[in-house]
Amino acid sequence: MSELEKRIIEKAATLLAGGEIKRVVGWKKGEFIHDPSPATFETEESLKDFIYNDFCGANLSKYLIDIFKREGKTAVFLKPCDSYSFNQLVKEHRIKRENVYVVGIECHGKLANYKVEEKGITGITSEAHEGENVVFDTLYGKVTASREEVLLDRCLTCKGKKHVVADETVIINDYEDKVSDRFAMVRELEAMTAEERFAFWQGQLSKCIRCNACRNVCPACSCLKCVFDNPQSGIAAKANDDTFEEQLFHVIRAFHVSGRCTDCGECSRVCPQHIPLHLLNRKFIKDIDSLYGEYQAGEEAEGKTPLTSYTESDTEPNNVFTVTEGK
Amino acid sequence: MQKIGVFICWCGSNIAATVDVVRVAEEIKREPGVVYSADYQYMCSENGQQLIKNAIKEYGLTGIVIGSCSPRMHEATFRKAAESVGLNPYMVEVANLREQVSWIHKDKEEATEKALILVRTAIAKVRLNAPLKEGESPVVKRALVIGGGIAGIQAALDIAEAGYPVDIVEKNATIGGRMAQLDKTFPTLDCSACILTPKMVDCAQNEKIDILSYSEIEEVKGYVGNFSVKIRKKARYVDETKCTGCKICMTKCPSKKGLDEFNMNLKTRTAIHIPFAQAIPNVAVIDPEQCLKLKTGKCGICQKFCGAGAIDYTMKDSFIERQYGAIVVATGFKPIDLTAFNEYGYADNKDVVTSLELERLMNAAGPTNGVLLRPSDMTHPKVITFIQCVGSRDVSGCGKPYCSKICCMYTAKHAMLIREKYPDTEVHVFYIDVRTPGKNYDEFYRRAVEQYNVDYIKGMVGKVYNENGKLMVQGSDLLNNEQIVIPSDLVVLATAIEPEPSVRKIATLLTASIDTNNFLNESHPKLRPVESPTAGVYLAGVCQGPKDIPETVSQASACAAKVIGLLAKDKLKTNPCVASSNEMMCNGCSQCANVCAYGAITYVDKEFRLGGGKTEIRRVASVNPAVCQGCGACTVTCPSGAMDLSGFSSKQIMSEVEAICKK
Amino acid sequence: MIKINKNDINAFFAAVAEKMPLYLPVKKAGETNYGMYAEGAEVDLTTLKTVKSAKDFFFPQSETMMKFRKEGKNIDIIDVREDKEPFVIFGVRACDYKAFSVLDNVFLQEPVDTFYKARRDAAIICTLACGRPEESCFCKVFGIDAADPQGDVTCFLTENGLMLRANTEKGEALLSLYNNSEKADEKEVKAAQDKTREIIKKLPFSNLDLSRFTEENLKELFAAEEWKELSEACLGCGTCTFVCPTCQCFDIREFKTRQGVIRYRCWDSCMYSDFTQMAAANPRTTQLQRFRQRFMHKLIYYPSQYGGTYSCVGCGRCVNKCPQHLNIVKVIKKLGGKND
Amino acid sequence: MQEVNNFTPNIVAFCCNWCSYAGADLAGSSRLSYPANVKIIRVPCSCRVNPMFVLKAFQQGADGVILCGCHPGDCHYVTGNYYTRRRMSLLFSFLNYMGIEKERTRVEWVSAAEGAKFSEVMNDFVAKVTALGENKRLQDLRVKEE
Amino acid sequence: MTRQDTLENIVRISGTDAKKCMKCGKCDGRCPAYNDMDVKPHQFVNYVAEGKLEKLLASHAIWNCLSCMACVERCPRGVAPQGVIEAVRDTVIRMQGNNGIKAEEIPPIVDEMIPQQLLVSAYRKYNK
Repeated sequence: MSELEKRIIEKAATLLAGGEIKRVVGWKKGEFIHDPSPATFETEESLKDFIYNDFCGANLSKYLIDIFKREGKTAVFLKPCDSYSFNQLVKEHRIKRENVYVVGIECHGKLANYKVEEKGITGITSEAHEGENVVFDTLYGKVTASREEVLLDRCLTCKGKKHVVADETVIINDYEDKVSDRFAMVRELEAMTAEERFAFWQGQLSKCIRCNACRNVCPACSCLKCVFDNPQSGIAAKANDDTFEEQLFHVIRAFHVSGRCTDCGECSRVCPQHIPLHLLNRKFIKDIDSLYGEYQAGEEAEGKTPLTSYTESDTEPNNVFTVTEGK
Repeated sequence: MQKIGVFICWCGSNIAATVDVVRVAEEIKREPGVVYSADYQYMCSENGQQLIKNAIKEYGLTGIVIGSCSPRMHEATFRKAAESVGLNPYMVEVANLREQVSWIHKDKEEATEKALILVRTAIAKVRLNAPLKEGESPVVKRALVIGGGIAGIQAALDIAEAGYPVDIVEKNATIGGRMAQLDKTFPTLDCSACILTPKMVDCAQNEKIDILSYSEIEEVKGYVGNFSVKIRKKARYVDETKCTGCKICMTKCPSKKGLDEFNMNLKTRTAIHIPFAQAIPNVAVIDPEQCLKLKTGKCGICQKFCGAGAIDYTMKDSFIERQYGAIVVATGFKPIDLTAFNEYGYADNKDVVTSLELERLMNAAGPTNGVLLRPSDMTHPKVITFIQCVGSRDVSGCGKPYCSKICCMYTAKHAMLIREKYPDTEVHVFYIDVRTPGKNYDEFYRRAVEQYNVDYIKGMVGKVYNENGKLMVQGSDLLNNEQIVIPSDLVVLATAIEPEPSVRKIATLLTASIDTNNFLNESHPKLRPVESPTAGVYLAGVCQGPKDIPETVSQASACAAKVIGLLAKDKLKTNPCVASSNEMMCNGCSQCANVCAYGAITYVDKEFRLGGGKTEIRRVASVNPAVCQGCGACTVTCPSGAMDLSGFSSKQIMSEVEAICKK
Repeated sequence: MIKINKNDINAFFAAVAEKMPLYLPVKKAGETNYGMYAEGAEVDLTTLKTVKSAKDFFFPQSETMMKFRKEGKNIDIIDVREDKEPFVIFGVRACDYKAFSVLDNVFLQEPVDTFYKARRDAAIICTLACGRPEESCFCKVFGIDAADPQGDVTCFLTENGLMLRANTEKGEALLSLYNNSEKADEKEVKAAQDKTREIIKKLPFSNLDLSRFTEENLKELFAAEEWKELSEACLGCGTCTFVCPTCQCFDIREFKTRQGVIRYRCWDSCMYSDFTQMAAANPRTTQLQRFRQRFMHKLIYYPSQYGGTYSCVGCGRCVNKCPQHLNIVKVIKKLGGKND
Repeated sequence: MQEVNNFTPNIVAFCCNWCSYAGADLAGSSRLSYPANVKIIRVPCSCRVNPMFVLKAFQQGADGVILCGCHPGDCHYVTGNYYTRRRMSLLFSFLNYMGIEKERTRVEWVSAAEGAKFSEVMNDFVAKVTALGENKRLQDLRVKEE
Repeated sequence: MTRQDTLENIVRISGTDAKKCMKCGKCDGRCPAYNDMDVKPHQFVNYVAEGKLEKLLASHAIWNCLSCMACVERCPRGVAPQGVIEAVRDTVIRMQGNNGIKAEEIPPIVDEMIPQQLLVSAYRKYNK
């Protein structure tokens, strides 16, 4: 057990013992160390299954939409990037801030299970970060992989180690924010011809199986009833028939979360076909930044989003390409 | 299943010459849901309408489509016809076969095909139409006027004249506003007080008008016809009902060093004071920042001397809540702050004054009793230089980008009055442009130049500096292409005006929209210039844009006419094509309220049944149909599609799209 | 048994593809799924599990059932069923092959699903023995031998090449399309099978205990407290159902076209909140109920209906793909553990 | 040699009731023609146009979609078209990013007095979309069935 | 460089949109070097707006401007007359060819007390 994990479990125990906090939302051990699931813990005893390691990529914010309504106060452990989602949900009145006690916890990048698997690393018993590498202890011996190769895509362009909301934090090591250009791939796509871009997205999105994992995990996609599930909406659809995905589902989804997407990257993490869905959202984010000024959803718990505000001198839609094509 | 009737109009030969109307009517009969289809020469004629009415009755039509001219033309006509035989008027759709087909296409085949598509599109929509009923809301027959300047006074008088009660809420201790501070008015040069004070007195005496002076708006709820407004009556420390306005307190008050705001701080006043001789109400007020009794607890002289026993040092702010049917905003203006214009030396030289200060210096009731003396040494200035456009038309960020509109005229007025009264005075005016549109305005300005020999210099002042007691005004003379320096005794700055800052808060309370310069937006710049986009809120005077007294008064009267028109109704009909939120799908995320220009959306916590006998309280949007104007901005902002617009529902529009795409 | 040298495998595929459509695991945009063999396709026989299973061939994610053509006020119904030409599926693993029989139970019983049957009859199935089963595999639990799958043809991929064994007449006919083969060395195949079986023995999930999942225990298991904990993190997405080779639920929907309406069926997921939507609502209102339904169906309802066959083949796709790492293994362990 | 383009695109035009629909009416009463394949849908304000409608049109086989509204600052509903402007800017840029030809989408501000502009805009838009050919990338193939 | 290029270059260097000028003359009113100038500050802006390149290039006033920036500072329209003057000066100097002070000649003649801005403007002015 790492020092950080120990401290977090201690924190959870203290909170539960305090009486005011009725439950703690965290991660629960699975069969291995690489398959933790989000879970609530109501007793100190149950904390024996609590786990926090680099496979705990799941963003717990969205669970709070339901959990905060339960009786008593709920504590939640949020990684820095999760805190943006939480804040955005508070802004949209989906979570009552006063019902939740937020513990900000340290994160130094989470691992992508499939990338680890693809490297043939199995039988993992423990893992630890060592500089630019991750070292795995496996049943078959020690294996080292570079962080670049096994980290989740979103962690390769980390937003920073700051919690935008936290009642307290559990942080042992202050990692330096790694500055990287999260729009690099968007730019690369922008630089292609329309035909190439279409081919790229056609290739990616034709893999889509419409399992809705991206939608259901997304903290911004928290509608009580999604338009795609609602026969009254006129665009309801269940199947990935023909070219439906790229035409409607993913475009509408990206549009609906535009200005609200905090770029938490859960959509790409959960996609069973590993479609780089975050590149869709990032296009909106990049355009918003360049057209209407830098904006980070979830940074503030109040105020309007770029799509619910305007200035009189906004760019005209027909001229928008010169700005947004990144040329 | 709807029973739809289709009526194709020939419009004489207007449509029939290009569209095969008979074929359209015939082919449309085969459309599912269509039980009747006919063509006729003039559907909008008496006979045409009768045809429609008969068909509705005979076939029990549940919806009708008229293929005719633009719905902007005759939609209302056909709706009325339908309504007269019991079909809901919103079950009528118009396919525009004239403006969009016959008038722009020549080929008959092509035009007929397009006509068919447009009619089918209208059928697709009407299939999803639902009967809509105009809502009704009662009207409270009382108006509120915010601001007691000339705009507010005029509006209140006009409304009261029509027999409706009006409240004027004025934040100062007296009504009268800026106009009360002025000396003479252009272009007639009559005395401002002489024309204003009778109106102030009228207000006080009119039993329909209630003047709430020294009061501010605290909270506004409700909507057109039904506003509920909470008003804060600030503690005056003088009982209005008892004070007789005898002014003994003012002679006795030991605290005499207060700055007299009414005289633009050019004079001092006592802590207890009546702002000016003709104040309405003619009741004293104590400045709590200055009063010794209130600050230190020691004094109490005024109370001792007040024969009426009106002084009450324990007075607290009080609140009253009243209902109104309409609200007029007339909050007025103030000159801008000049700290960003230090090149004119306003802060450093007493003899550099703003135009409003000059008004007081020239006013018989002002600090110099009407004798023009310069503030520094109380001598008569021999050379006076006016600088125009100080802070107006300035996009550098220091001033205001707009033209303040009144400065050219009042500067001409000042120059003329000075030359008239003191012919030995030399008067120069630096100007960029002289703008004098208006009846008798240019003539007025020309008189200043031709008759009074005022020296107008086309150019701008670069700096004003003090040299041996003289104000050296250095500027350009563009016509002579030279730089000149005018040693002056008094410099007058035609300072830009801006909306009174408190208008921001008022706009927020009223959910009335405001522009980047803090001027309130009108509903339409040309056609609805006195109405705020927020229904039931009207705009008078400079709060809406720079304007002079005649314009202000006309706008105030226009407001009054609008208010009277509203209050004359017992009930308001509301447009039924408004947004509504499906509470079962609403996330309560507040995005829709963010884009609503009318403040029509509020949020309520509502209890919902879940399965198994459980309930849940959720925050959901609620649209006030009386306030909603039906633009639909909220419907697109709503990601779950909970928000929809009656008459233009998402399903209707999508079915139109589908029909069009069928080709 | 014949052998095709490593370098000739593509030639074999080409020969087959010339006669009939050949589907096999192909890598596209980074992921391996079944795809049509074509010049330049990136055939991937080493990836153990395609993301989507092979069930798509018989029970595609969406398929048109009939069309309605509107002409004025008339509606014509158009039957879109047609005779299916033979086609080949190559590279089906033992688990996926077993899954076909799970589907057969459902779709081929009376009334026969003609859409399914037409495809099933037209297919020639070439299975591929697993070389290196993975941590998430647990087919052994369901009595499947990953080293010796059946089908019309069974294939073994070794270092030297591809060994093929025809099991049926269809299989014989297929192999006869290629004549550049040699005789296979049975020993080599046997060695490979032994190696695979050795690995399987050591896999962490190979010895799951299913003994408690019987009809007698239905009520007790249904009422078990553990479901709350098991389902807590479930997002209600359909990933597990859509990658599952045995999930067979579908919805029937309609789509408007220019001429009329297409009625099609598409996969549905019991995890969705609008699954089995009825006039009032989904009878299973909570995610716990929906989650429980899926696993109770796989482990109890289905077996009790179809002679003890479980509706799970241990392919482990859900183990790999669940976004929150919930899966049937955790369910079996948690609820099966009560036996001890 | 110039290829002769016989393709006639299908264009959906969303027009706000207060300015652009009136502008279209003026184009009509001034007999300023534009191609018959432009079909207008009347909406109260351009801000009523949901991106879903635009995509629905493309899905159903429209070859071009154009939105017309009051000039910014002249919106009958004060601020409606400002939101339209942002929404459509982002949507169009996004569709372009997905590889959809940018000439297929357009927003134009047409006042009630600009009948001539309405006609010019439509002529120009139709010409541009005609040059692009059929919308293949956003169309749902099922829509056309045979 | 064509005449048009030169003009455009001046506009580019000046960073000023001459059309924004409302011809108020405030720049003239403030200019300390006004009386020595044959072409007045407002005229520079006007000449650019009207494309009178020859008048600009022939002006002697470009050598009188002190670069005190008073005109820029006080312009209500965000126009920079000094920017135009500077741009014309640069253009004239560039037209004269490469005859500026060399980098290595600079250190000995720099007085550290001189404001940077004055230094730069002096170099531009006197390095022909």
